[in-house]
Amino acid sequence: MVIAEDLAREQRSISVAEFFEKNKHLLGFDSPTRGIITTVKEAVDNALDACEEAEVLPDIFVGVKRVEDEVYRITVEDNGPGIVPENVPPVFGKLLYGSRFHQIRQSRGQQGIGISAAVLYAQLTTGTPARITSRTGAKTPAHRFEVMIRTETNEPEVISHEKIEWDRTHGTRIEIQFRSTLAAKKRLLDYLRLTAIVNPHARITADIDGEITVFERASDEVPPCPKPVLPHPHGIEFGALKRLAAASRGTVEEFLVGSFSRVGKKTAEEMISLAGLKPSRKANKLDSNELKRLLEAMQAVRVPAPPAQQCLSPIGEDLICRGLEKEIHLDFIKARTRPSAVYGGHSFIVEAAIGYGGRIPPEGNARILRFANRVPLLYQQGACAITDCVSQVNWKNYGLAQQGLPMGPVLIMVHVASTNVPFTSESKDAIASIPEIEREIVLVLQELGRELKRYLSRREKKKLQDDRARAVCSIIPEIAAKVSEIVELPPVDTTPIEGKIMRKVVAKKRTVDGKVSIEVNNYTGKEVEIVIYSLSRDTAEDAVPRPDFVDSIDGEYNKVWRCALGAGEAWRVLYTGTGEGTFDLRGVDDGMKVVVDLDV
Amino acid sequence: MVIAEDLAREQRSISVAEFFEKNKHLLGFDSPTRGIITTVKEAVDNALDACEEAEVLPDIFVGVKRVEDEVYRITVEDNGPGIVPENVPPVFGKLLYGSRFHQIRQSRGQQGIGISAAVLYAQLTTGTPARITSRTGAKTPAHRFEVMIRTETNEPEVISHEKIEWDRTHGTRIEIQFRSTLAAKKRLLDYLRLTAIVNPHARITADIDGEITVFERASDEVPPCPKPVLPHPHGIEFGALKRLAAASRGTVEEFLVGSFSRVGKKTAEEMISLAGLKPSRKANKLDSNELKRLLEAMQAVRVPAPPAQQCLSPIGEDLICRGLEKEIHLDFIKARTRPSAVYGGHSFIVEAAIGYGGRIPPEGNARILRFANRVPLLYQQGACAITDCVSQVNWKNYGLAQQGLPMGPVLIMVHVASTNVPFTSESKDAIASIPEIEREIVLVLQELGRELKRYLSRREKKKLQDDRARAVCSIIPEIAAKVSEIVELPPVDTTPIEGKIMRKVVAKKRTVDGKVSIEVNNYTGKEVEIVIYSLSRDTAEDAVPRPDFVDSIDGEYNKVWRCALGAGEAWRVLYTGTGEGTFDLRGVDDGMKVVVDLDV
Amino acid sequence: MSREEMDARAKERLVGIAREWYEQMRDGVVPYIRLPTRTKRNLEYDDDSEVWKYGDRESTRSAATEKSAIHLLKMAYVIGFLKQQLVENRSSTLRELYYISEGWKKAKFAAQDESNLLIEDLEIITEMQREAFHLRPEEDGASIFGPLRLRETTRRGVKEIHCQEDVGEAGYPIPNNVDNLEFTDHDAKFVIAIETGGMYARLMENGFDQDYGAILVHLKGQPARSTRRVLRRLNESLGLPVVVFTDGDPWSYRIYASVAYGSIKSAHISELLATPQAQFVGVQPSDISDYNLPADRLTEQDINALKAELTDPRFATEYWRNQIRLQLDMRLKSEQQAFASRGLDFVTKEYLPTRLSEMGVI
Amino acid sequence: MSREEMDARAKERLVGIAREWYEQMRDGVVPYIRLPTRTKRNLEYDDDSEVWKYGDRESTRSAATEKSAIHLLKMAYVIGFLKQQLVENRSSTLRELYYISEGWKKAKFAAQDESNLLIEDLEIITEMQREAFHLRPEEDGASIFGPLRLRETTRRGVKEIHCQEDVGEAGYPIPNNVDNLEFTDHDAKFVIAIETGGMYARLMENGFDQDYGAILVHLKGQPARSTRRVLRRLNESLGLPVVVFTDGDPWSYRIYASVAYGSIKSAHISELLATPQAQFVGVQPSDISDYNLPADRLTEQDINALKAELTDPRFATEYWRNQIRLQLDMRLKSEQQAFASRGLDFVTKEYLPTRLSEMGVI
Repeated sequence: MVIAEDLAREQRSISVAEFFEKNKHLLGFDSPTRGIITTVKEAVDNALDACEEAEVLPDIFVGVKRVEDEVYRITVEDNGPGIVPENVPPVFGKLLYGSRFHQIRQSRGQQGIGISAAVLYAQLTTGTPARITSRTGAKTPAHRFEVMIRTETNEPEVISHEKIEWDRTHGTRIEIQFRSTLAAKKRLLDYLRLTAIVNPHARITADIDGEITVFERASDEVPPCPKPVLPHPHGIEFGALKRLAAASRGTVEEFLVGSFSRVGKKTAEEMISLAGLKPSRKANKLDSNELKRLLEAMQAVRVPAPPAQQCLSPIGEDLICRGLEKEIHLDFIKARTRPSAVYGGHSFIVEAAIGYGGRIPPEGNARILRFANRVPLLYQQGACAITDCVSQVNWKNYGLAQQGLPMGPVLIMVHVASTNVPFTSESKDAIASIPEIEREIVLVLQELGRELKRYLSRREKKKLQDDRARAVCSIIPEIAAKVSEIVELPPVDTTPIEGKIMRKVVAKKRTVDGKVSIEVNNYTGKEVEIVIYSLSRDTAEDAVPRPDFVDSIDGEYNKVWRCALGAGEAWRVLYTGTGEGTFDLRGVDDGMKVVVDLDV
Repeated sequence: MVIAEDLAREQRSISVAEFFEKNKHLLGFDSPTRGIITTVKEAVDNALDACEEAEVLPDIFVGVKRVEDEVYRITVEDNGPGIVPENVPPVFGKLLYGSRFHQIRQSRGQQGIGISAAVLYAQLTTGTPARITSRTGAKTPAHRFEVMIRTETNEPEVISHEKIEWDRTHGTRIEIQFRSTLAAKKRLLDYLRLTAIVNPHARITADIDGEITVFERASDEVPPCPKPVLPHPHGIEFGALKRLAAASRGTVEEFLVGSFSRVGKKTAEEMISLAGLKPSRKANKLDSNELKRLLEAMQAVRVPAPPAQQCLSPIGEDLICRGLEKEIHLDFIKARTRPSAVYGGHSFIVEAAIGYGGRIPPEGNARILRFANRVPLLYQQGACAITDCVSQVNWKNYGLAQQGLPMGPVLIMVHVASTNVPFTSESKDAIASIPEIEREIVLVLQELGRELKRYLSRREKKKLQDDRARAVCSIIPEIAAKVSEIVELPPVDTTPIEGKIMRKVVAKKRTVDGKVSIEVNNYTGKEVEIVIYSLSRDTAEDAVPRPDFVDSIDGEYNKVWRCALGAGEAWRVLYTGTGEGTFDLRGVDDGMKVVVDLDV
Repeated sequence: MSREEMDARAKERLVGIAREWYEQMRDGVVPYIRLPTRTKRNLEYDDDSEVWKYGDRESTRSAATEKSAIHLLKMAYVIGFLKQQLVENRSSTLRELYYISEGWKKAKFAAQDESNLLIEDLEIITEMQREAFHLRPEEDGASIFGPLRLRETTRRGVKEIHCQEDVGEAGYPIPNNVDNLEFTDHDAKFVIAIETGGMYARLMENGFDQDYGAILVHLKGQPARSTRRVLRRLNESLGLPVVVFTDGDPWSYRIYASVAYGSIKSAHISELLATPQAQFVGVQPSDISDYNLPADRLTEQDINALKAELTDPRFATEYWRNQIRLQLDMRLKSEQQAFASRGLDFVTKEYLPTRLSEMGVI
Repeated sequence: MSREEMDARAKERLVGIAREWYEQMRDGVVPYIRLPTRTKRNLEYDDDSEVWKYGDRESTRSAATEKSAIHLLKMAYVIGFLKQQLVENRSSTLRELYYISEGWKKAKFAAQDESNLLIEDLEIITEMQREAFHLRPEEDGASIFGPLRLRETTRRGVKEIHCQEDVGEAGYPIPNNVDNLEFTDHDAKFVIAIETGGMYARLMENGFDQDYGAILVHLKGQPARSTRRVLRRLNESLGLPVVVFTDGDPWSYRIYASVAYGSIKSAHISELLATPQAQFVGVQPSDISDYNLPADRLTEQDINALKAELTDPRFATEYWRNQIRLQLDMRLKSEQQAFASRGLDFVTKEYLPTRLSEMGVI
């Protein structure tokens, strides 16, 4: 008993701030270098989310500046809606405080942890407060706060608060100081570039210790802000149902229709009767057993998938391509957005793109770009379901080398958008392996693989054809020369053969025994409309077919035939004559025709 | 402005229970199957910790019983010190409540999350409360509680509380109900077996749906309970220092000596003078700049490593071997406990063992057993620094095949004990890659690799020698036969040669021209003490050397010589005689000698 | 036919190919050539000549692809060279031809194989043998030992040679061009063609040729064209039975098949090269078990070769199918010298007399 | 020495080995045998005989290890067999020996190589050649064409043969056992040993033997022992200069070296096999550039072989070092028939006359 009481004296409550201070790595602050990237990421995520909610085209400034030896000041400023002064301290000075946690919709930040964790770690390494400037509109002044977090209680501590002049009419600016290094500068720029790719409506300006980089917009349309939806009956667990029911005031039917998405009166009745309940019962009076029956009934009844259109905001195939092409030079790019799907009651959409050639290094593994809810995933590529899916696809089928990952000048981009992205850890580096999501990723990659294969084989075929035709046209004349030498006859003309092989239109004129024949062969794959001119002293009065037009010039006759020749067709005219004069074919590009006068 | 206010209305605080309810996977409750294992693990961890603190030999019961279709009741009962009634509700009904979070010492549980998370997920899937029975001593009654967690506030809700009779004089029993399956039964037993291996002082009895398995103790000694220590000055960050200083009442010097481990008066003076402060200053009056200087000085001054002996409790080489041998049949086992080391101010000790042969499957990858603070790590083997270190070691140097991991009938066990084990996520499945820890793991594995190599090459050498000697002794007689046939002479005796090759003691007697010679060669690697007996009618009066003893029996003389023969040495006696009679050698095992009488 | 007539015909046929191309090109046709498909599936048994020949499957090589165009160009150059050689009454080896192509730029051969195949194409098209183009094969001729007298017309005059009396222990070496060979007399009952030198020497040492009136022919592995032509002529013009004695493995059965039925590569001249009456002595798979011969396990390649033989029309007899299946069951193969394990005389005193009298040869 | 004397000596020496082992075992010593180390590093130039022989490095094989014990057991069985063969006046091939070992249980050979090496060991120990044990080599003998008359004692009597007049176009084939050969007359100025059949035929067609009084010897690649012995005897007993004409690559230089200096494998009988006066004609690396011959790039193996030759005592002359270094610089190799790229007569009308007169041979 003494022991238990001794032990009891040690027991106490732990604040969530203490918890995360001790477990830095869980939120992505495991090293000072990484701390900078995580901080920028959290601030930029919030800025983009805020702009999206306010339907503003984001214009974001990111600054990283050394202030003393190993201390850097990180600044992120946006033109978003701003934050009302009362909310500034908790938003930045309290972990687990936010607007999106209880909402079912796609957003970048969700838990209300990220930015306040950055504030927490900044004060841990430098002891300085975070400085936040925010203005909610032209008619109100800007407010500047200095905020810290009381670790023991996870409550904000306002160090200072003043109203100031600010040239922005609305927006938020956060400045925090970090003990860190700039070793990850390249990675930071990569992160911003990738962010620009999946947020083509955003302009991001970075000033990394004086070096300015601007990522311009690829689109001027603000993407629609995802709207929160009610929970889907298939995604609810018993505890949550119990809680919802307890909070309800109405009947079971009203409760079902009012608290869940995709449940209408009819569906609700079906569920209630299946659960063996009276529709008139008050939901908050149901006991555990009744609730269990109701839950089972809710799972059993067919309900349409959640309204993904409303709560998700995929980037879209066109904007993905534009975003990628803006930042990376490519020979080929194709994007696909899959239909929305569901796992455990959560909607999600997978989008992906594949790029080939251009400036992608031709050696080594494919470059894989991973995104979740428009946020790039930079770390733990090996532990991510996306990487795993890329390896699962048999890329050899699609013309790529593969050793685990596909190889060669290939870029694979995958974006998972969901009301609840399942990360493997709170540092949000990698997507957990959820069969439903993996299935969608593999499917979209296979679709894109087929597109890539089509591109590669078109490219290959065209190259082969050109090579072959060129080679043949340089060899056949040599055969002709050698053969002519062996048979001891004059060299034979090979231009018609070349035309044939080069898939051209070949026109030949030959005169034998006072009969002129002109023959035109269309060896191309398309119909051509041609005009044949033969200028000579021959009148060609007996020509079959007759010329469409004959013009007499200084005793010579310009005979003109027109005809449409289908692919592979031949046309021929025969008339009495000497065969002298000139002869030509028009209506076809010079590169597409061969005209041979065997009488010359 | 309208927007910001709209948004502000949505802002609110999130309870940590809500956070973890939504992020199940972070704590290891991502699937119902896994939920059972995680729950058992958390409860057993607590039971072992409590017994250790109370210095009781743990006797733990684990029960998993199906109560209805997909619902299982999990029971874990221990003989620990029990929990005082006032503390039962928060310990089981509040996340982030515990005794060990603020203590710097090795313990299994630390965050005060595990068991209450189990209660949270149980109520989420079945809506039923957890039932806890606890008694703190023979003189007090047992208390039984039914507890739930109010998710919105993360506060315990006591459903019922009664005093009851209980046959245990002290201990705790928790029963919770889970919607789950028993698919992971094997894994659960594996977990318990592994737990038994690293807690050789514990008895664990498992009743999985009626099937009883008992893991007996390998040791009756209670390991010493690690004692909390003060933070080490090299492991402190600015924010924490600021907080500690603010809470201090004394001078800087008193503060340093009293709040940090390994800081004596002299060390404190050195730090204060390096920081340019007056020793008489009150610690809570230091400003940020002064604290920064102090922190730098604390890092600069040499301070001994933290007192690992006190706060850590490694298993020890002997008990590791006993624990492993008890559960797994092995031909070879070797364990190593490294000296304690430090990362970021946290003490840690790496222990490891390597086993070979026995019942380990001879094909495939080595079996890797990972432990942290005496807790087995079951999931995410691929993401764990231990696995990574095992792959880093070049096992080919030590006689094992290797494809990433070593291959063959090998078992590798690694235990990391620390005041703060750096897990990659809160589900505590994998150790993060910390260079200091990885270095120690690689070193200990290399040490063990060398031991393994010694064992393998000894084994190989012995096998080769035996093979060779056996083969030679079966071939030489054939050579002798063939050669004798070719030269057309009587077959030659080859037993002496065999003795030589088999590394035996060879004694030969041969009589030529009335002189008997006995020659003994010690072809073994060791000194032997031998006795030579020659019983014949020869008196051997002129023997050189003279017999040590001659016995006359019925007209025959038994001549006895004794001598010590070093490895490779020969002994010889010569005397006049006929060479008839018998002859023998004693003092050497029959298997180690060859006696050849060439006169017979 | 006189040498001059033969040369004139060869020249005419070669130039004929070029003439055809000339006309094709003059008519605006991409030049091409048609050849029988040279695969196992296009082998057909010709009842008249009792040999396997190419069937009706043909493939066309048209200069419409780079590869085929280059092939035709090379053929044109070779035709030009051979025409010249015939005019000048010179000769050369295939290897020399290969080196001569050095100066032909695009028409240069990349490897010896290529020029060999091209010459075979020309043989097929012209229905003449390469010797008619004055091309000397470089293959090793085999040796003959036995009661046979022959007359060879050489560049240095006509030689009369008896293959026991006028030769050393190595026997009479068969020249490359057997058109210059004439058999004048013999005292033999049959011809035995032997795969390995060791067995050839064993039969000679043991006096097998004398005891049984045998002409020993050492094939030296896969027999050269000249050796196969000699065997055919010994069979045809002297009316001597021919038997073939090889190792007991799939590759050796192919040696027998090339003697008896002709090879796929030379199916166009099977009538000249093949000896349809030739019989297989052994080593038969059944000998391996009957005589308990030392044997090696079949390799993967051996097994595949045996399986291929099961689909080869030349092995489509009950005898061969049984033997091959037996071997596939046993998974063993033996060499002919493996008979030595039963004593050095076993093969000449026991095995061959028994086997040859079973076969009705002696 | 008469055949009977030779046989008696061979038997005595073989049994002598067994006798030594018998005595070793009788004395309680694990039986062993000493042999010179058969590596390049243990080759030494012998001033008296002007050939390369094994030096003083020796290795001991003692039955103290399983491998060596088995080796000695096999050797004992082989000695027993050879003794028997000599007593019965029989002979056999190495391959037959290999099959005969079938019945020897533990002493059975695992592969032909093993029995070959063992026979070489016995040659070294007894200082006699395998022919003395009545072992017939199975290697292909080479051919001779030229103004040479010889007498061969065969099992079927004594034959007199002139190597231009009494032979066909394939020439006279060298028998396995050249002890039975005697040169009776000749009208030659020198002997030219040629690596490839194509070049041998080219020289014959172009009448090189007649024009220059040359005996043509076709080596057929790496020359057999019998061929090397014939070359040595042509040089020694007839006093004819011997020149060697091969391809221009490292493997061909080894052919020359084995003719001139003996090979590592047979250094124990270099005195009988090597022709120290033999000179190398070509293809020299310098010929490749001087005549702009068609050439192939050296492979990795070629380069390694050339580098090995730079450390080979047999190539330790300034001439060879320069040529090999030149070749390593050029990274090219050519075949002898590559001369055909300059016309079919170039080699006999230009290259050889120039080169041979430079060398002082004609």
